[in-house]
Amino acid sequence: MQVNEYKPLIVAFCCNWCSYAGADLAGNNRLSYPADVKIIRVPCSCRVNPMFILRAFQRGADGVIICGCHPGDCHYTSGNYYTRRRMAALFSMLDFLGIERERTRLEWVSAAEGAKFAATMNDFVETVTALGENKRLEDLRCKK
Amino acid sequence: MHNTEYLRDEIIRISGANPAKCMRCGKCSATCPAYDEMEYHPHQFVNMVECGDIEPLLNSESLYMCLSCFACIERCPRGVEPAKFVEAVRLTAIRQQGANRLTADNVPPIVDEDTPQQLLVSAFRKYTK
Amino acid sequence: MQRVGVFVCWCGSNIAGTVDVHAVAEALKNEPGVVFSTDYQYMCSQAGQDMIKAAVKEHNLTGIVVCSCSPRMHEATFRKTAAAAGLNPYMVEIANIREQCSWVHKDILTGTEKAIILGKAAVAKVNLNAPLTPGESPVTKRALVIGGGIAGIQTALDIADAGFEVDIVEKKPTIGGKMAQLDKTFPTLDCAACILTPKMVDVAQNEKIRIFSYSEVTDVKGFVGNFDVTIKKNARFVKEDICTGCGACVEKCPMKKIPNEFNLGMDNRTAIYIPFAQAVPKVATIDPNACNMLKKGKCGICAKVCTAGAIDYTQKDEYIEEKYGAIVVATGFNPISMDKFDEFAYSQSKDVITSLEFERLTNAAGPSAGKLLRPSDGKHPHTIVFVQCVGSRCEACAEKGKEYCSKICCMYTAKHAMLTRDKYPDTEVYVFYIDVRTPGKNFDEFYRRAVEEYGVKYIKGMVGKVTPEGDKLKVQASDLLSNKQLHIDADLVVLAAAIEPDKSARPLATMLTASMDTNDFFTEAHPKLRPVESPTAGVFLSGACQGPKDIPETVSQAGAAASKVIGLLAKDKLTGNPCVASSNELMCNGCSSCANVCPYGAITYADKEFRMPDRTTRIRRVAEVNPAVCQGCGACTVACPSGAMDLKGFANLQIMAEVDAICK
Amino acid sequence: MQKITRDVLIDKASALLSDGTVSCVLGWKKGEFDYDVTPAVFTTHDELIKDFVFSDFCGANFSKYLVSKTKNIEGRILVFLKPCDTYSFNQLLTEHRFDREKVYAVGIPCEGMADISKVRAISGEGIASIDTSGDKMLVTTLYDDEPVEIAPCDFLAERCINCKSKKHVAFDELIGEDGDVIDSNRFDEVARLESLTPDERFAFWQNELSRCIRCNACRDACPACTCEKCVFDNPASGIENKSPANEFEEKLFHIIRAYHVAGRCTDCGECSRVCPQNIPLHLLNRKFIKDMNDFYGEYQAGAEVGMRAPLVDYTTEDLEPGEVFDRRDTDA
Repeated sequence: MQVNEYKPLIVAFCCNWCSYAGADLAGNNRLSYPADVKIIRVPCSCRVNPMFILRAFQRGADGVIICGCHPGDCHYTSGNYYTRRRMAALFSMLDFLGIERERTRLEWVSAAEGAKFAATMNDFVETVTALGENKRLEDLRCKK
Repeated sequence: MHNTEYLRDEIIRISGANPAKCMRCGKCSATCPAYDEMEYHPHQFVNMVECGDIEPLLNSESLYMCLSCFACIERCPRGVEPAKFVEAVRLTAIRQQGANRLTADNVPPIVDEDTPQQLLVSAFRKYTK
Repeated sequence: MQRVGVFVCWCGSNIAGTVDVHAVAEALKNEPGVVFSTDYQYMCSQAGQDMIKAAVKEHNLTGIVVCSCSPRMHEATFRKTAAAAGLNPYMVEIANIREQCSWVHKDILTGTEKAIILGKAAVAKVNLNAPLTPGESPVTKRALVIGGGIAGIQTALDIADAGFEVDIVEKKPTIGGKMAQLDKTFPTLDCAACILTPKMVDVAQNEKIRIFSYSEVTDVKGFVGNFDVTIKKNARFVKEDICTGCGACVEKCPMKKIPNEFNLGMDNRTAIYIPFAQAVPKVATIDPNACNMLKKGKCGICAKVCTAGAIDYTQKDEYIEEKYGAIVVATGFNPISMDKFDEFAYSQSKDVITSLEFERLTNAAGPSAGKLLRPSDGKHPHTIVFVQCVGSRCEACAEKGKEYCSKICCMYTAKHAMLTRDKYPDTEVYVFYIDVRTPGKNFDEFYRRAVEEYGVKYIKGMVGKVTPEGDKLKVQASDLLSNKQLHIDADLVVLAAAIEPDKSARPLATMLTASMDTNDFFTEAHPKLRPVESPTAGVFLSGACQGPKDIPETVSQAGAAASKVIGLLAKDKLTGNPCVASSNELMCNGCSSCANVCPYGAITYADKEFRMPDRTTRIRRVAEVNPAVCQGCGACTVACPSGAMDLKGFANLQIMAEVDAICK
Repeated sequence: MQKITRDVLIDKASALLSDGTVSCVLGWKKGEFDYDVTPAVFTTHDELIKDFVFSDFCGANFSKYLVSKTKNIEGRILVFLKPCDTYSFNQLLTEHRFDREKVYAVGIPCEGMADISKVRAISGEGIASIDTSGDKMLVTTLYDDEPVEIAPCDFLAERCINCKSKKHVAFDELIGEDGDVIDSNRFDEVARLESLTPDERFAFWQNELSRCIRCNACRDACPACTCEKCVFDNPASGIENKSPANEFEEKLFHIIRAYHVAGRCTDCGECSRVCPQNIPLHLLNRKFIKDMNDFYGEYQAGAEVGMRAPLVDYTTEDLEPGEVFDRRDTDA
């Protein structure tokens, strides 16, 4: 019998205008998702530097998800299009290095999609939980 | 019911065209040189395929009245390609057993010395499986 | 290190119900930099805010963390509180422990644990916050309107009415645009000239408005409030200030066979010309491609007959540089070319015309003096076929037509059909339509009148083919409702050609760094909530350059754009968002990656001199961000390989500190 | 064996020096051994005669040197560019990294350069001299009397076996004939790795990257890594890192480095050439190039000046990151 149930650590980068508002809406509607998800607010998904993602993995995150406005709806007109290219390239590279591709995700969540936000987070947490601890991109010095 | 849907999907698959793109402008029928010969006109073809109403088309003489001139394809503003549906239904019809529209025996009575060879070849291609 | 105060809000039971607020306040006391930590029922209340102000004074706080509801709710409130306490408002960070914690988690242990982590992240961030001051820039109190059609005219008049100076740049010799070419306007049928020309005169007489006709914008630099614009005034070879518009030169000019563009080539004009009687400015212009004097140096008749001495064959293009605070784009539309629609025989028969040509044919000032006569033989047409949606809603033939609905054609075709039946009851009028779209005040009633009172034959179906045969046009079409193919012998076929943005719009958009859609219509800053602004600050949209529009819509959008411009020009200074990008020039490579991704054109480059460690100097190209233009998205920060570019308020180190705090 | 000789290049350089077209020459200088050739600046004919060499070991891509060497010089600098170097040359011009007016570029043909580790693997240690005979290489070691003969297919560097182009995309003057862009198999190894399981890929890279000693040779030789200050040397970047303390940092450095040059890397292969640990670093860059070609259409960095790299561009119809994997899975 397992005493300590494994809880993944998920870092979510949410753009201020759509996805962060979507997360707020999930809250307003009391749509629950696991507390393992911790949100960092960024002005636009295009603010997310690959360095931040690697940093999160280094410090012990088990999954990183980036959420932005739907393509075409970016508050800054084109930021999420750059995000899409950058993340496609970066995620593909991480996969190339043998790091589980399910640990990274990019999702478009609008300010009206509270339900989608909660569902996405539930699904992502479930996926990462199934994978278990991040071993391939960890820094043992940062482990508790 | 099942057969209706199956037929519809088959026609769409064979034709490679999408009837949902049609905006009912009727330019295909307006432009069709064989209009008067046809029981079902090009725009009806598109609509009937979309509705899965394939049986009447399969049994209609219209299939063989289409000249395959592709004027409807050329002029359709939405890229629906009505002639491809006609073609797909015709293929479905003649592929049924014993449904060849033209056999070698049919040829001598309808041919004369001015008939170009190419016509016969393309007729066979079009009306025979 | 900051001296941070942490304020945990209960939000009544909204937070305190699922989060142990005391435990959160206690736990955060141990975070680096935290010198004070407390909780309170309602932080956003006056009492709560007073508590924060008092704590700032008492504990000499330099940073504030409020653990409360979403920053989208009360960040502004707490920033004001901080400012009132004498702190920089940007020294406040919010940990969202309501929407993203207490409201989505049910268990008090998990909720508290997460709230503490979110609080730690906010503390870690605020430790790296720096006071930010929004940049200020002055506003040049003058607006530029590009395009002198009804959109540009209305915008200019409204801005001038508010007391600001406006310049209109129009590439044609006169303002007026497409509306000047129209005959009557739907649905009221008042004559276009009767309502437009007084406005044109108003523009000419308004002291606040300058008209640069026969001119174009060639360069735009600067940013909102401070645009530097170069306007090229094309040489018209007539001194504008001297010419009285008497028309003596036009009368005597021997070059009389130049296709008249105002009448769409359906009649001729002279080499020196005034486009139409009510032109503004009413000044002659010499067409350099047609004038013998300019081409061969022979003639000079106009100079001889001009009593005012306004003719100047040596006039050169002139470049004018002017400063503006706001720019309104009103570049309008054109009907698309019909050359590629062979099935309608437009290029084969003179009697197949576009709707705009039909307008000229029925206009009293048109080539046939308002009599509806066939262009080929001048005979009265008895059967007229109108074809709708020619090139509109055309998805398959992108090289021929446009995917969108041109919006205005249904109504003007109803107008044409009705007027024809009204004036010439002996004509048979057919309208072939796919759908009749008449949403608009009194629009559908108008269309129904055409059918019910005037007997216009509306037929659901498209025309497939038009074949000129003898003096007839054989029209082959389908009638979808009666499932028949029709063959009509028509005398005149009128094509409702799709409309497209003017060709000058694309290069202009590049100059303005204003975005466009794939159809070359300008994109609005928000499709619903900011429909008359471009995403580029200080650039506004008026009329059909933003999408197909009829006259009432154009005029209302023109007014809306004007009110936005007035709102901008009424300010003495513009205050920006201080959370903008900035580049560390010591690390900048000058590689242009950042400028490539900037949606606002906020980044420029300058060659700067740097002192090197070996005491030599070196000139390097480095990026400079204009804080007045930057909107703070951060796209550039990731594109920058050297990390020279960073975003204030969301700096690399701040976000990484948050990551570290969350992952600790 | 190179078709073009040292003498031809010296004659060209001396002529351009004497007629004042250029004030100095960026060339290869012989080192202690025949194979350790280093880049150097020459200013006179005598210096050229004394030290200038041109051999199968002149692999160094000079484009990067122009960033520093064009500063503070009078007149122009002569640079010899092999076809692959010209791509880097253009890419650096695209990024405004040096002044084109300061450079006189002479394109020279290239028959492919040697990889000393391949040579050494055949000849053994203690190489005393290297000569050529026809297209073969004759290697004499301290321990053998007879020279070892090595064929080009055995000594050519990987990047030269999979040469992507013999065409010069930038030059002021060309010596010899220009070649063509080559349909190479350079992505085969990337494709092979992609076809492995994630576990196998992880093991592969774990093994390769764990050898990294963070000598920074890859970064220092890379013509795309010309940052005024590297993020890894900058305490304010948040990822300052001078030496890899553990597996994570080995990966971090190489992922970030590859990402930073993605879209700007011309695939010149300098990173792998200079790596003392023989880590196939070029595979990381090629992975990005291959992906971007697959996702956004063919793109060769440096093919023309002023091109916009895929990562600073977009279309509204781009693939989603998830679709990238779906597509690859269905292809496989």
